[in-house]
Amino acid sequence: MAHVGLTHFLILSAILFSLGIYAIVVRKNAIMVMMGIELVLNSANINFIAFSHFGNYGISGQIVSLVVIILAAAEAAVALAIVLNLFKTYSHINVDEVNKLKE
Amino acid sequence: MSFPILTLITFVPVVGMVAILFLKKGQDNAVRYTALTATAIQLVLAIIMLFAFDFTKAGILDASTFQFVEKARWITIPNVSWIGTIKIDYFVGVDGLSILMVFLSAFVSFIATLSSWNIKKMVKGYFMLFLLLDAAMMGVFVSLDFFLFYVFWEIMLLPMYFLIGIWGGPRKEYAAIKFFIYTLFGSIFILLTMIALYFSATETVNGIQLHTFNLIELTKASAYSATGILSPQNPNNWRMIAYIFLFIGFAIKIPMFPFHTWLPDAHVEAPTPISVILAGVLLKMGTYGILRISYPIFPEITRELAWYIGLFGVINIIYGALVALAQKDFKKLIAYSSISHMGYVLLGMATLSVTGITGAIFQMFNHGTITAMLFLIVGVIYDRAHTRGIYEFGGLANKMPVYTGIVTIAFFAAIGLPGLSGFISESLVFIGGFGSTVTRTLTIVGLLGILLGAAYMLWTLQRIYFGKFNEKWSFMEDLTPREYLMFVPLAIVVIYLGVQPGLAIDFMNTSVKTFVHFLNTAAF
Amino acid sequence: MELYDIIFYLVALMVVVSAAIVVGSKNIVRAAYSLLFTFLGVAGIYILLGADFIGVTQLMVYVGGILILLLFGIMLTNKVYSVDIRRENAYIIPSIVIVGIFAAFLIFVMTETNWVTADPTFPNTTVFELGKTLLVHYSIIFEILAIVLLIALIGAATLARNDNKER
Amino acid sequence: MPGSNLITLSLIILFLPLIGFITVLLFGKRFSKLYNFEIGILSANLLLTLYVAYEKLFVFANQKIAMDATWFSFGNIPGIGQLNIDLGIELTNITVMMLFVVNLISFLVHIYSTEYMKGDSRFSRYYSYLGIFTFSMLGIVLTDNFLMLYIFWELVGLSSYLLIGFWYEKDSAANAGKKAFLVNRVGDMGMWLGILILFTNYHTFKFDTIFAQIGLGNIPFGSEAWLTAAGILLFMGAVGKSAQFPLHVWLPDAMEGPTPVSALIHAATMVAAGVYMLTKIFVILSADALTVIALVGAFTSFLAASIAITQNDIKKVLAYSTVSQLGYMVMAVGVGAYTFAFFHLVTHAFFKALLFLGSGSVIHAMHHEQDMRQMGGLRKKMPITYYTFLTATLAISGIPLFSGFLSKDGLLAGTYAFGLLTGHWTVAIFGFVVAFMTAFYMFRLVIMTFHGEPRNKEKYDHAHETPKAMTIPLITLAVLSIWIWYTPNPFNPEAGWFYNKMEVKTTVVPQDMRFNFMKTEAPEHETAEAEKTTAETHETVESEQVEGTTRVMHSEMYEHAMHEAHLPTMIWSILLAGLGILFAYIIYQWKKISADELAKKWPWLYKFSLNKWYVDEFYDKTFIGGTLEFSRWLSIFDNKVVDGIVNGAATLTRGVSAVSGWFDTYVVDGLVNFTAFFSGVLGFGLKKIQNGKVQSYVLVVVLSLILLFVMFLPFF
Repeated sequence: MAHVGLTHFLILSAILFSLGIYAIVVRKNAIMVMMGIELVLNSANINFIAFSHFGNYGISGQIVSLVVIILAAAEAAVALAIVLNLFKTYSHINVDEVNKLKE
Repeated sequence: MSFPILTLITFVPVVGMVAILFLKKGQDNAVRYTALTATAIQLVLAIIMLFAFDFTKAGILDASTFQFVEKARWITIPNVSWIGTIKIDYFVGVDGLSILMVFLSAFVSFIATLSSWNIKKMVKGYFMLFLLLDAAMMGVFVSLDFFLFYVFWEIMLLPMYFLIGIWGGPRKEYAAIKFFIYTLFGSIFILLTMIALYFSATETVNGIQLHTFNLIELTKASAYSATGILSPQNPNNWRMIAYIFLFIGFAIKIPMFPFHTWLPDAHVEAPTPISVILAGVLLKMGTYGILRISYPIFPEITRELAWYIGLFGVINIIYGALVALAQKDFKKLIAYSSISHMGYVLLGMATLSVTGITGAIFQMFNHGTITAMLFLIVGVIYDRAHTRGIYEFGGLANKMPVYTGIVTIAFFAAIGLPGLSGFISESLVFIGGFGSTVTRTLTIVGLLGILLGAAYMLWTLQRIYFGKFNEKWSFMEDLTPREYLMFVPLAIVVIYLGVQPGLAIDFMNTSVKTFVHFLNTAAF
Repeated sequence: MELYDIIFYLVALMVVVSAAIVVGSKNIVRAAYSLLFTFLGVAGIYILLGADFIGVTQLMVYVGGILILLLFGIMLTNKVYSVDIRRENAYIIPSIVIVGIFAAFLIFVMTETNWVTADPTFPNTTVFELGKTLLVHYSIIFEILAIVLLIALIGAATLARNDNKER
Repeated sequence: MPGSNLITLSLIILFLPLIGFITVLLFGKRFSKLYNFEIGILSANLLLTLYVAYEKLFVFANQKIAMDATWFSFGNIPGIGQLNIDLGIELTNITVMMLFVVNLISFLVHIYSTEYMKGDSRFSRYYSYLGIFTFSMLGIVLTDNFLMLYIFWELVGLSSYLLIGFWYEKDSAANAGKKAFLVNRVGDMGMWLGILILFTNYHTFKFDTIFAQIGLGNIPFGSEAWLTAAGILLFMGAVGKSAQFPLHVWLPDAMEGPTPVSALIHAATMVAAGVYMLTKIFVILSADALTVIALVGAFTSFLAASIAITQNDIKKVLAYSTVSQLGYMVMAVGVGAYTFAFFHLVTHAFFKALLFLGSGSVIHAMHHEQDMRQMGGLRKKMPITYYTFLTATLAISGIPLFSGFLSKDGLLAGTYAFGLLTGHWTVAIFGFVVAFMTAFYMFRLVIMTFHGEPRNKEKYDHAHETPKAMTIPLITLAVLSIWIWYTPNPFNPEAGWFYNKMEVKTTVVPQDMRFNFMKTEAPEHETAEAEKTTAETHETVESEQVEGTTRVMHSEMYEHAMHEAHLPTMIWSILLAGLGILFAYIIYQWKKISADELAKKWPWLYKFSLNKWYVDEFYDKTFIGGTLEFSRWLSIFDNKVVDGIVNGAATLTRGVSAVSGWFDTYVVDGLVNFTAFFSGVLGFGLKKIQNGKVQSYVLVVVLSLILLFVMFLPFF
């Protein structure tokens, strides 16, 4: 086994990404979907930082990931508010059954 | 050309339709009476035609012996680049083959209008479409120009589609679309043959040779140019293929096994009056088309394929009866019995003998009246009970004695009991069929039909009208005066033609004899 | 094998396992708690990558903020605490297959690509560098982020408020 | 024109009942007494018939009176010539005799029914049905062509259907009516085919023209097989209508109808129509066809008689007895003794109608109890019914001094002579065995019903002699069952006027297709003339000399054999009938031994025999036991196999139709639906992708990414 390098981190982020996607696709519960999104965001962050670390690009990657973290926080806040409203309207938060716009 | 009675009889319903168009929305009764008036005028005109009809004129092959002929140039497009001049005539006339059909469609339309009285949904639209259908049917039976025939044939599809699709039962959309597509499928074959015939044959008008749709000209071997695709001199089998195409087109309408599956669905879903029209008139258009178009234009192919036509006739008889025996839905049973009865028509046509073809045409007429009665009978209990399951009834005879009496007449007419019209036509078909060496074996097999027919009819009679009375239906009333008015004329015709069949046979006798002679001798 | 490697593998294992639990757990609360470990592990990864500030931020924002928010969401939206939430869509099998294939491709690409890398450097602290870069080079982004965050918070508050608009 | 008024009168006789039918059917509900109109019509008919019969038999004795009218015409068809479909009637001696029989019995049944059907909710309907039956039966009798024969043949089928199912609330009655109609249709199919063969060859339906053509050697399609086939197919009609094996199954069931109807239709007239038709077409039956007919008749008579022995329902016994006697007549036609077949038809009509009306009287008195085991001892309560019933029983058993003896003896002599001439003794043996069985079961019936002690005291106490409207018809018929009306010499039917009034017809089939005793040296010349006269007659009356006035049946050889057969037949038949009666008395009257052990021994026969079987010690146990076992076996055979074939055929047909229905729905229809289904699936699948769920969109994005990967894969 080689020395831990860029590839290892990338693989980790790939796994995390896939798991996140899986959660987004499969779960019905809106909060679970959100968790999947967080996983995806995290895996992206890992990528940014890993590249910036191994690519010797200085600090820029970290800044991007910082932005992502902040946006994630904002996203989580808004999304949870939406989920709460959904719950008020439907008394459940199953995303596949929320299809009023379709009809 | 004197009084344009055929134009009148064809377009009176259209006039009625326009009149209805100008009525206000709420005036349902006015709409109904307008439609009734239109069909009544049509019926009166048809009866006048019957009286004015000359028995000695044959028609069929000779334009001069057609009666009530009207002929006018309809569409003329001069000098189309590679086709030449296109000429389509408005050419109508009646002979022994069609006179009974004209009367039948006027008669059945009138009865169907009466039975439409309790259509409550979109009355105006219903009767407008109904009258359009009526006009188109009449047009098919009087056209002597292939193009005109085809136009009427297609026009008829449209109102039928809506009448089933809007006023039908639970699966109306399915039935309507099935009917429409199936028939349209057949029409394509007819269209192909029509165009092929058009380019193969010519007619001399004012000294100029023009391609023609004229059905009478097309029966003449001399009309075909040697190079035409359907020319008798063409060594290829194109004429055979064209014949089969045409036959398939008409067979779907008959409907002939294995093209019959649209019929039960359409019947079951259609409202009662539309079933009456469908079984009473529309099915006849298939066999009429074969007699009017396929037979005289391709007599040599007809002779060659007669056995197969008879074979399909017998299959229809036996198959329809067997399937009918297994039905639990009253209307479906009647629908299959129609298939069985149309088999007799095919068998009769296949004999190419005077008795057989007379029997076939007479059977067309009788089936029209008898099946109209049968569907009205189904309509009566469906109106009251809103179900058609054979097993759900029982013992209605005591509750509705007059109705049961009518049912007995209609059922026994369908079985072919002597004294009622069905017997004569079936017997003539059998006489003709056995007399012809081509169809002798087929006829022997076909005889099974009279046994099977009796079996399913009597069994149905027993299940619905005899046995223990089901208290569930104790609210059911006997016939209303309007229903009397529907049944009594039909019953009178059925009984009268059973006792005095000569009345109907005289109308077609001259024509049929000429026709049969031509079919058996024409050298193409 | 160096200590660095060992730590990486341990942390990576924790991340993957806990993330898998998040994804596959029947119980939403358990999923949320597993997510905590995922976030912790990711923070560890950041630190391993020499991004100590980001790691700490990750801990604070994710673990301290988002996760708590999520837990609030769970508490507020599930009538019964331990309700069985495993009510997936019908296409779980195709999803596993597709995502599996996707992951395989992803890993394949990651491993096969010939990345241009330099020797990594480990600065003592990144906070100073970050602060400087943020306020010098990316100041507009910084401001915009602040506004976005503000708007998001106000919006979230407005949305989540138990309003009686229809009075 | 001689006899033209007879034709007019015959037409009036024919159409009066039709008028009665229509009137009573349409207005019967409004005027409850209208049935009297129908009865009036029948009495008028009877009087007219008496006049016509007298005129025909004694004034125009040897002339045939006929009339034809064109029903409809096809005009002159090339290749065939003038094709007219004619209807017509003819009066021969046999015709008027039959006319009289039908009208008389119909009249008596009308009278009888006023009392029997009293209080029925559809009383008027009943009379209108009787009217249409009489009309159609008279049509069969009077016709001179096959088409009209077939038409009225079907119409009696209809009226029989209506009357059997008269109490249609009962499922058994409705079923029986349907069964009767359908079983008859099977026979009619064959008959119609036979008619088609003849029409195809001769382009006419008229009897005389067809017979004349065949007499000229112009046989159908020039083939002997076709002639034989035509004969057998026409016979199929008789098999159906006269309830011959294998189509006899409907007749016992037909007893579901009212009893007077059974008397009129299912005993005396309609079922005899088959035999009547056979006497009409006898001249074109070839030796092969006749052999078939004889065997079928013999077998039927035997089958039915052996079943009748085990029945307990009084009407069932009579029904099987009717089948059996009809088998006799058919058999007699088959062996060439068709005059005696007709003779027996007439005598049987009277005494069998009497038996049914008598049983109706009993049933009426016992309040619709039909089980003989509930009867007994009615002799004292119902003397008139008893003595008339006994007369009829003696007649059917073939006891001298009664009418049945004359005809039965004659036809048995016919079978005997047939045996002498051809060496085929099977038919004769069947005939004699059945004679014995007939006597046996008829006396069993009489004894169980009228003799002994009453078994059901309660019902017995309520029983009483029936009113005059019912007893007068019984007495009339009983009087007609005495020999004196037919011949002065009770031992020689040929000495009487009745036998001598029947026309003797000579067969017209080619010589080499005849039995040897029917062969004649000189070909008939009269036939050519006959053909000419029947060619084109519109509304005219014609009369002609009936052929063969010498009264020699078939040939001198046959006459000789008949004389030779006369004495042994008489001795044997009296002996056998006496033996049958003796058996019945021994078993049922004197009750020597109980048959309970037998019933226990064969429990599977138990339901047929129940516990009324008695065995006489003095007689051979095996003989009785063998007969019983055989009869039980035949009863099962009848129930399971013969009836089972009919039922099985129905089931099979239903099965086949279910299968073809399935085929229709799933295969034929399925092909059509598949096209629509395919495009539907396509649309459905595409629709699923656009479902508005973000999650599936994500999945699609992932999928697309995978595709992208795949596309770029070659660059790795």
